[in-house]
Formats: sequence, C-alpha cells, structure tokens
Amino acid sequence: MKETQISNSEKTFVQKIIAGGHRLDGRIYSETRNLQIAFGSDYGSCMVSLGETKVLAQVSCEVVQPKQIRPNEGIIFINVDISPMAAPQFEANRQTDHTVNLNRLLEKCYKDSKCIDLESLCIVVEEKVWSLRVDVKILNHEGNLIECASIATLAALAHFKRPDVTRVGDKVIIHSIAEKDPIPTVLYHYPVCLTYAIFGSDILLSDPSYIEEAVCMCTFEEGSAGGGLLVVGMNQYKEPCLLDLTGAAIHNVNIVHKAILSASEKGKSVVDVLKKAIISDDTLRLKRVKINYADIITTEHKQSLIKKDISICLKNYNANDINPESDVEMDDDVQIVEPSKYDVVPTLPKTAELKVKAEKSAWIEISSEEDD
Amino acid sequence: MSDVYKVIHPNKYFNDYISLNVRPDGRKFDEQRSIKLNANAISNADASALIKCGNTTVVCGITLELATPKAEEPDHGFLVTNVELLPLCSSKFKPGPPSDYAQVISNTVNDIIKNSKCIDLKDLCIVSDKLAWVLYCDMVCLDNDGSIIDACITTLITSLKSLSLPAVSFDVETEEVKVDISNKTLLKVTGLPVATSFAIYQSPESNIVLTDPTTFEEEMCGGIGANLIVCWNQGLLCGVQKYGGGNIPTESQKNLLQVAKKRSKLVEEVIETCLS
Amino acid sequence: MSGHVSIKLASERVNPSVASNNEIPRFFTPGEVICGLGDFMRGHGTYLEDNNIKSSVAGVMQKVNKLICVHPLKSRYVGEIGDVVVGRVIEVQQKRWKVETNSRLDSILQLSSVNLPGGELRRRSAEDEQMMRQLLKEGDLISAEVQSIYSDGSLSLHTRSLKYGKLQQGVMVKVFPSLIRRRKNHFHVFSFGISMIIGNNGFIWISPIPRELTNEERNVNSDTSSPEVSKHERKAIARMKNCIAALASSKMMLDDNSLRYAYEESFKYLNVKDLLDTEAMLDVAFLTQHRINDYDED
Amino acid sequence: MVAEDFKDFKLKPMKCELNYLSKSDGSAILAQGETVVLASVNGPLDIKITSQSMEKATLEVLFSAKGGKPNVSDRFKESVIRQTCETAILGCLYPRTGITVTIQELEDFGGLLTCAVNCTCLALLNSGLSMKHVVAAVGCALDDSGNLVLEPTYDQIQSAAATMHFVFDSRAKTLVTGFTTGIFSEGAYDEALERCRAASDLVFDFYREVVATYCKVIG
Amino acid sequence: MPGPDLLSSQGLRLDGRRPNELRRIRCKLGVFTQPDGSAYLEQGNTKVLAAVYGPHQAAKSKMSTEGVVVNCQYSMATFSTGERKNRPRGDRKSQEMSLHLRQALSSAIKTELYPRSQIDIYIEVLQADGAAFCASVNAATLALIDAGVPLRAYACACTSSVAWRGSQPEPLLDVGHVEEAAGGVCLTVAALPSTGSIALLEMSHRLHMDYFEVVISRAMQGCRDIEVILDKAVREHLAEGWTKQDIVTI
Repeated sequence: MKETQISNSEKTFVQKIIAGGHRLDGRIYSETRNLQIAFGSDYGSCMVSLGETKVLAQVSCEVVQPKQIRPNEGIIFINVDISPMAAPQFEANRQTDHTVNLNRLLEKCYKDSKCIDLESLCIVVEEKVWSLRVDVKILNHEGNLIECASIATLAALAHFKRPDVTRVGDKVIIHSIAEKDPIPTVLYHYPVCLTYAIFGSDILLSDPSYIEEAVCMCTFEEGSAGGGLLVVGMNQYKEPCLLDLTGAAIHNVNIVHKAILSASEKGKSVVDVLKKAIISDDTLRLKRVKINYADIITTEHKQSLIKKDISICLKNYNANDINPESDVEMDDDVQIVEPSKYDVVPTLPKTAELKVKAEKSAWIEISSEEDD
Repeated sequence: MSDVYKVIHPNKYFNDYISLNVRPDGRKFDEQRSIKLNANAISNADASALIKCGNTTVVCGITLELATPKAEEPDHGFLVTNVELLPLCSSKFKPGPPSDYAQVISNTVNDIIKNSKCIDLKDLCIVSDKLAWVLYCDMVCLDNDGSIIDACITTLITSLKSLSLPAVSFDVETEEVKVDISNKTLLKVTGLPVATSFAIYQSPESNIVLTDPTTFEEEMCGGIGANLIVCWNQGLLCGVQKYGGGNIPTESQKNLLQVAKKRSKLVEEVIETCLS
Repeated sequence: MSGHVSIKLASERVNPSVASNNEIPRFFTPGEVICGLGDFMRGHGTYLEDNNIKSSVAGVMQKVNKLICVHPLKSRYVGEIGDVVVGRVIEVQQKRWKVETNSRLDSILQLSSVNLPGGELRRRSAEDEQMMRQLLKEGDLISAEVQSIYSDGSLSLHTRSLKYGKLQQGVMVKVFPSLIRRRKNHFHVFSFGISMIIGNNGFIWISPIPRELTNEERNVNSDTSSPEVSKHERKAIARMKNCIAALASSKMMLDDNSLRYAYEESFKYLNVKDLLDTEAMLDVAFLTQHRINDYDED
Repeated sequence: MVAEDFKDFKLKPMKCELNYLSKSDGSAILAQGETVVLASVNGPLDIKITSQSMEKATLEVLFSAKGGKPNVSDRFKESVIRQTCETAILGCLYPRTGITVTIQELEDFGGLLTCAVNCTCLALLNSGLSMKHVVAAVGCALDDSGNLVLEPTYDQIQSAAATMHFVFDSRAKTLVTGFTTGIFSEGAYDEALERCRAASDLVFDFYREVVATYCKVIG
Repeated sequence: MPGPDLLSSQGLRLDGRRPNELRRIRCKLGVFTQPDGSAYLEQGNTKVLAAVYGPHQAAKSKMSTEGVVVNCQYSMATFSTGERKNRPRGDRKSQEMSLHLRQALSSAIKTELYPRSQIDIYIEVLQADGAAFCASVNAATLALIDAGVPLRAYACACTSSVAWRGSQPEPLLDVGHVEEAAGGVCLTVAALPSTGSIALLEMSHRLHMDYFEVVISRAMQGCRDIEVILDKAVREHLAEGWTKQDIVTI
C-alpha cells in the first residue's frame, strides 16, 4: 500500500496551530510524550514506547572470528526491521530509504561514537570475539521512530549481559547463565537520539508525532520557509555525537544551537530514566521475580482480559498403560484385512517396483470410457 | 475434448469424476500410485536413489564431507537435507533462490527425518570436538506430480540405508586425517519412516480424502500445503501434519491412519526388495 | 592491423576553444544578485529573493525591455512555438505518440496533428487509431514543428506540412541545443549533395537529397523500399557529420553558413576519417571561425 | 480402556489485550503462560497487481522472531499460520486485495506456534474481517512415562518424547491444522486429539469473553 | 579525550597545513559529452567525478507533480580505498551517502520549476582520501551548473574537526584521511553559503557542546571559501566555452 499523503486541510491546520503556539495533542513545544521501558525475560530484551510509538529491541551474541583489521575488538551489528506491523505502507523484507537512514543513524550513534567497549568483547585475540547483534523491530509507527528506536537500542545494550567464558588452554568454555553470573556490557557513555521538527525559521518541536513529522516535511508554499527534521545524538555528558538533518535547509545556525542546548537537558533526563529502569529491573531479578513481557498486559487497560486459572476435567491417559492392548487390537485388524492388492516386484538389479495386481483392475474399464 | 474441459472448468471436471467415485487417473479414492525405486542411480554420489511415484520423480544424492563439530554439540555430526524444486519440474517454479514453498518442503522433510530419529547424529562423529561427518542429502525433484514429500522421504531413506561410511583415522597429535576408502561400514539406520500424503477435497456433500494425490488433485484441494501427511515408522507414528485446507471428517480419521499404515508396510517392502 | 594510433598524455590535451572576435561578456553564476527588483520582470534562469533578482544558472544575462533572463551555456532543450525539431518516437499511445526531443519532458504528437496518408482532409476514424503503428512506430525518427507548449512544459508537435514527417535514410547527430542558431529556415539543401534538418533541439538530421520521384514510382515504392544511396553521397554525409562534431567540440554556433564553411574547409583533409583527429577538428573549426569573421567584417 | 480416572488439567493463564497497536487495522497481544506473542492485521488493502488474485484476497503472513537472522523455521511458521488462516477468513469477499498478518514473537517458553495462531485469530477478530469460523490451537506433550500433558511448559517440552499441536475450528470442532514432533503410538495420537479438542472449548470461551470486554469498551 | 597530536608545536597539521587551510581544490566542468552536465573535482588526493542527466521525463513510479525528483547514486570505485572495496554501491553506507547527497542538493536545486521531471546525479569517487562526501557535493554542484539546471545558490560542503592546543580547542578545516582515522570528531556541513543556510549536517564521534560553536563556524567558513573557488572555476569554464550567441548582452 502506498503511503497516504497528508491532506491539504490537515497540513494548513497543523501549520496554523503550531504557529499559534499549540500542538495537536496539547503538548507545549518542548514536551515529549510519555516514555515507558519494559524488559523481557532475557537479558538485552526491551520494549520501549514513546507515546503510541513502540519499538522492540533484542540483543543476541555469538562467538565469531574477529575482523582482520581489528583483531582485538568485538563486533557489533545493528539491524532495523520495519515490517507492515509498524504501519501498512511498509513492505516486508525491503530495504527502503527510510530503513537505511534509520539503520545508519543507529549505527552512527552506537557504533561510530564508540560508546561500547569493544575490546572487552575480545576472548582470544585474532581468534574469538563476541559479536553482538541488536535487532530493532518497529512495532508501531506514530512518529519519531528514531528517538524511540535509539532509546530501545541503548536500553537493550545496557541491559544485556553476555555469558561468562573461561579459557582452559586453547579451549574456551562458555558458561550458561545458571552456571556463572553473566557479564554486563561496558558502555563508556549513553548516547540517545533526540528528534526536533523545525517549523518556520525558529520553532522547534520536541518529539514530533506522525502527523507533525509529515507536515514539517511537506513543501510549503513558495516564499515561506520549509521545515525539516533535525536529529541530535546526545549523551549524558552534554556531548553531541550525531547530527542529521532531513528536509529543507536551515536558514539560521542558531536553531542548531538551540536544539543542542535543549537536547543536552533532555538527553540527560532520558538516560536517568533508563538507568533507573535498569536498576529496578536488576533488583527485581535479584529477588528472583520473573520478568516477562506478559506484564505489559495489565487490568488497567480497558481492552485487556486476564484469565488466571483455566482448568478442565479430562480423562487421564497414559500411553504405556494402553499400548499392549491396542497393539493386540491392531494385530487383529491386520489379520482381518484381505490380501494386499499390490505386488512388490524386483525388476532390474537394485530396483523394485510396486504395482497393482492385474486382476484387481476391473474398474479401469469404466474410467477409460470416461476418458474417451 | 476432456483436456479442454479440464482447462476451462477444472472444478467441474474434477467434481464430475469424484461424484462417480473415481479419480481422474482412474484410481479409487484410497488407492495409491505404483512406485519404481532404484538405488545407486548416481555412481558419483556416495549414496543415491531415484524414485518414481506415478509421474513424480525425485532423485536423492548423498555426499560425504568431513568437518569440525559445533562447539555446543561436540559429539554430533551433521545431517543436512535440502529439497530442490527446479523450474524444470513444474511451470510453477521460477529460477532463482528457493521460494518460500521450497523452504517449507525442505523444512518438513528435515523435521520428519529428525523426528523419526532414524539416524543418531552421534554415529557421525569421529573424534569428539575435532572431526565429524557431514551428510549432504540433496533431493532434486525432476517431475512434480503431487505427493512430493512422500517421494522425498522414500528416496532419502533408501539412500541413507545404502550409505556406507569409510573408516577414518585421526591423529590427535598432528591432526592428520586418513580416510580408508576400502574399509567401509554401513551407516546404522534405525527405523524406516514412510510418509503418505492425503488430499482433502471439499465436495458440496462431504469432505473426501484422496490418497497419494497428483498435482492436479492437490490444486483442487487447496494447494500442497493443505495436504495431510501421515508418517509411520515401523508401527509407530512419527509425524502427523496438516496445515489448513479442508477439514478431516472425524469418522474417516481412523481409517486414514490405517491406509497410511498399510502403505508404509508396502513401501518398506519395496525398499527392502530394492536394497536386497 | 595497421591502423593509425595516436596516444596523447592528458596534459597535452588540445584546447578546443576558438578565439572569436567578440569580447567576453559579463557572466552570472547561481545565487549572484543581478539587480534590485526595481520594475524589472524576472525571466528564465532567475529568481526573486530578498527583493533582488538573482541568477539561478551560470551564463549571460539578456534584457528584453523589462524582462531579465539568464541563459546558461548549455541546458536541455527549451522549446518555443514554431521551432523545428527532430525527434524519436518512443511510445505509441491512444491517439498520440510520445516523442523524445531532448526536452525535459517527453513531447507529444497527437494523431490529429499529423497528415494521414493520402494527405486529403478527412475525418479521423477508429481505424486510423488502429493504424497508428503502421504510420509511426517506436524507434522511428521524425521531423516536426512545435505547435504549442502545455502548462507542465511538455511540447506538442505537429507534422502537418509535407516537409515534416517520418525520416527515411540518413544520419542523426546530437549536439547541445544551445549551439543551434535560430534561423528562418532549418531545412537546407547543400549543393554538394546532402540535405539537412538542423533541429532546434540539437538533433541534426543529415540525408541525401531526395530524388524527385514520379508519381508512379511513388506508388510502387511507397515507403517499403528506399532508394539506394551512392557512395559519393555517403562520403559527403560522413564528412558533414565530422564537421558538426568539430564545430560542436569548439562550441561554435551551427547554422547553414558555418556548416557550409566547415564542409568546404574540411577538404584540406582528403580522407574523411582524418577529421576525427582532435588537431584536425580544431583546425577546421579555426578556419571556419576565420571565414565567419571575414564575412562579418564584410 | 484400563486407566480411566479423571483428572483436572490446567491450561496456562491467558492474558490478552486487543487494539494494542494504533496503526494496524487489528492487533492483539496474547500471553499464554510465559509465552507472549504480538500480532497485527492490515487489510484488506490495495496491493501490487502481480500478487492480486481474482478469486480471493491474497493473504500474506510474516513471522518475526525476537532476534537473530531470519531462518527457514520462520518461513515454516508463516506457512502454517497462513494455511490455517486461509481456511478461517472469507477471502472471497475481498477479491484483488491483500491482507497482511504480521506476528512478532516476544517471549518463547514453549507453545509459541499455538500462541501465535490464537493471537492471530484474536487480531483477525479485532480487525473486523469476515470469517467463516474462528480457530483455536491447543498443544500437548507425551512425557517419558507416557502421560499426556496438556499445554506443556518449557521444561516439559524439552523432556517430552513427543509433542502434538492441533488447531480446531469453532463450528464442528474438526481438525484444521495439526503437527507433531517425536514418535508416538496411534492410540496416543487419537487420545491427544480428543483431549485437545475438548480443551479447545476453553479457548473459544476465552475468545468470547475477550470480545465481550472489548464490546463493553466500545459501547 | 585528545587523541594523537593533530597539531605540531608550530601549530601545523599532519600534512603541513594550517588549521584553517583547505586542501588544494582543482576542478573542471564539462568533462564528458554524453551527460547533460559533468564535472571532475580534486580536493587534495580525493578525486571525484560527477555526471548529471536531466531534467528528463520521470519514471512513472517516482513522478511528482510538486517538483523535480532528484535521484542520486553515490559509488566508490573498488580501488578508491586502501583496502579493496567489494561493493562499490548498494551497501548501507553508499546508500546513506546517496540519501545525504540528495538532501544536500535538493535544497539548492529549484525543484519547483520542473514538475514530472527527474534529475539523475551520478557520483563516482575515484580516490578517497578524506572528505569524499564533501568533494562529491562540490563536484555535483559543478555538474549541475554545467547542465544548466537552475540553482538557488552554490551548494558547498566542508568538514571540520577539532584539535587541542593545550586546553584550547583549535578547529581544523577540511579533514584529511589521516586525521579522520585518528578518531576525532568530524562535522560535515553542506551549506548554501550565499544565503547562509545549512542544507545538511552530519557528525561522527563526540564533542562537548561548548566547543560546537567554533567547529561549526569553521566549517561554514570552509564552505564560503569553497564557494569562491567553485565560482572562479565556473567563470573560467564559461569564458572558455563562450562563443557569439544570439543573445544580446549588456
């Protein structure tokens, strides 16, 4: 399905109310939507929702041979998948400009900014290193995918723990989580991508929704300045580490400074929320509380239903008890059966044929009439 | 004349036959096609077999290779099965990477072999964590006329049963591998899984089950994916699979299993005769 | 193989420019302010920003009364009504052909703007619609005139004159459209045995002079078989083609005069293929420029 | 039959939320015990001409595992769910359109495929597509000692001699889809089939209650 | 934070440039006859070819009634980097570069003039020695001018980084390959210098926000310098190719 274009009336309406200092959902310019982080039962699995935008991230690891240029560094691979689940206009298994852009932004934010201690992922130099794979799945696209996906990626990476290994001679033993406590990944800093929608020459909207994104990317009537999306990657030390601009050109450098200033505040608060979530998750896990995505479904939501104990009274059955008897039955069956109407004939050496016995083919005549 | 009828009104054409209690190729509903099985059809391969079930023709070749076992399972060898549906066997297949359909067939064949536990992967290991056999079992469909999974399983099992592994000596110190081709031992194959396909035709009155369907019959019954596949392994079931399609009438359920069981006995006999 | 091979270093490349007698004018580059808005009107190649007219292409400015335009050195063909163009049919559609004319959008030739066989005025029937492909099919070359320009900038062509229509035998040469000098007449017949259509869109068609056919011959040979082209004619066509290439590489304006001069000057080189040499090309262009200058002075 | 005592079986606790995703035409998140699946349905909508069918809607099913590279077993799951749903959806009402079902695994503690089938069915209900009947999937395992276990847990599956999964339709409770792993006797198969058929009633009841809650919210 | 010394004690960079010095830029317009416009550009040892086709009829699937469709393809020759590049185009990085090129050039091209049309811009990096993307933007601008495509202004791109002189930041202009590999911050700005607007911003590695100001202004200065160089080249090209045309000039 093609992406539905935004209607002209929506466009002008949104432009007008934004110029008037309001937003469609009642937020102020610098306000973000509600951020929620939920963790799954595995380490390195999390679902982040930013308003209605939902992203699932999962980190998995395996032992591989390192790249020749960097023999003592682990490998990190980020893969973003936008399936039709996110919104109907996306096609499955297709690399679109959108996917490529999102993927590259995350790679730049987490791979190129060197926030992960790759050297700690090395097991044996030039032979064995850990390769981390982050799978980011977009579940629902209600605008600002980048911010949501980046928080999900960071949360998954920070939450992830890899199995411990010990080296015995030239052998490497990978311990399961039950055997030895897994090891968390070392992160030097926590960068997050924050999106700003630029309207006109000096309005910056934090965390734009789907419609705001669409409106600001539209071409404006001639004369008035077009808008764009500015993505700022910012860590908790107020260091920008990624910048990306899509849409029309920025006319005023100040807007970039304004965005960076705002991002430095927001970046820190997001990282704080994230760290808190991880700590509380860790303490729960220490208390052997089972964490599961099933917890997302709560009775607080009006459209959810929870059934605890569903029991059914059924006949008990044990195969061993009945087997001998049923075997006998079956044997009886076999004996009753009339002799097989098929013949097995060895024709050539190493060849066998299964044929219908000649006298059994009375019906063939009927069908041959039909065929003619 | 009947050919034209078949093309223009395939549903009606088929229904006409079914209402007369006969199938377009003259078989009864529960009758199977004749089978021709030949072992060692391809001498290059380490083991091979060719089967013709009616028009469906599948050839299976096994090639042996040595490899290092996976770190997680150091004393397991590998059994790699792959079904190839080339464009030559049916107009429905296009050249290029395997289609979803071919992947599903491969997966089903692989599952049946795994479930039947007829090969113990530990038998394929030579030295733990160092050396193990890899059995590449490639099944190529030459002519696709229905019930392809049955044919695949039978060729595969026949090939496996005729496969013998050469003796291998492994020097732990030098890691040198010596293969002695003159000294071969037969691979241990326990059990003998035989798959039987059924197509379920939803006629206006009731659902009719057809044994060993042809491609045309499969199409009339909702595509190959909708087949019921029953797999017997020497008196025990090792797989009953059915994905969508017509519903099985509860009363014929039991009967179906018996038909499959009888057929499995016959096929077993065919395989034994072929290999003896 | 005993061919003539010439290998040159990149640094020894021949500079193809030919000094002309006029001075270098004032150039404008994109984003440059031309003048304040005043009461000027902005034309092609300019735009308005901050109450200034700015250039949007690199080239020279032209002022016609209050209209200010900037003409780039080269660009795609921008059609004007009445232009003669040579084009290639790329698609046969319902009641119209799509024609490639080096313009930024495909040009359109309506079924209603062609002369149907026989030439007499008659109603276009449904049969004619089905016959369209017999008239002109994909890949055919045609000469036509720009009839009108649609609002989106694509050109509507017509061939309702005997001089336009399908082209039969000959060679097409492509040059940048800005090198074509606008003339009253773009159909030329040269005394040395070739006829040319210098399309305003930069497509130049060179063909042998069509022999006058008697009516009977026309009926017999009607577009099924084409008359044979003599070797002499073929040579002349090839020479003219090389002359065009020579002038175009030196960025000289093309019209019947400059081409005739170039053709005549090119006889300095006896073999046609000698003209492929860069030095020879420059030489021909240079000599041609001289003759033009002489002519201008007269 | 010799051992004829009755016993209470427990189905895993089920939790469900409809309309979990705002952009899809229908969506559901379903937890059966610790196994959690999210499904979304989009359609019927316009699709490429090449994949259009004149007779019925083209059903496309995508299964996405939690992480790692896509592999053959994902294709297999897609094929199972597609075949199953095709029997349930009245596709002939929507010719020349496409219906896309996307399934995301969230947690797998056994019975992933049955949970996915049930979740898809709920998402289809939520999307408002016309259906012939609904379907319910139930799985059971045969443990080492020959006991049948309904809705086995992760550990039970690991140690089971065989597992069997069945999908039934809601009208006649006939078998729509079935698949098994491991080796088992004919008797065990028949018994498991009947057992699961009985248990499927509970799943259908759950569907009814979910839709009832949903209707209350919608008004 | 400071990596290896990018500045010598005399305040010179690894390749002997001053911090605010660009590498030598050499360029030529109209290098090919087939495309509507083409250009070759050298920035230090980074060598780039650009070709422009169009505006021509847009493919039906892409056609837009709002303006011209800008289609870019960025490709790096297999021999352009130290290690052989296996996929010259189509990998994620090249695809990203293609997207960025489009982003940088779309704001310069007067797209609204040509609805239903398409402009194809092909870039081939022959040798990559740092700032290949910037060289590509600059070359593409020249090729567009050669093709006579109306532009708002020159689109110029430049990179800047930062080195430390004691604790004082010293922004570096036009980052070379060695400096890029040293792992400092690298800010790429594509701007329309004559209007002062920024068409593209890109950044890798991290930098404290306090120093951002100086680095971006150095990059903007670089863009302005490049515009002067490009403008000179365009004027030379015009003078060379100028012959008497039908146009009355003033």
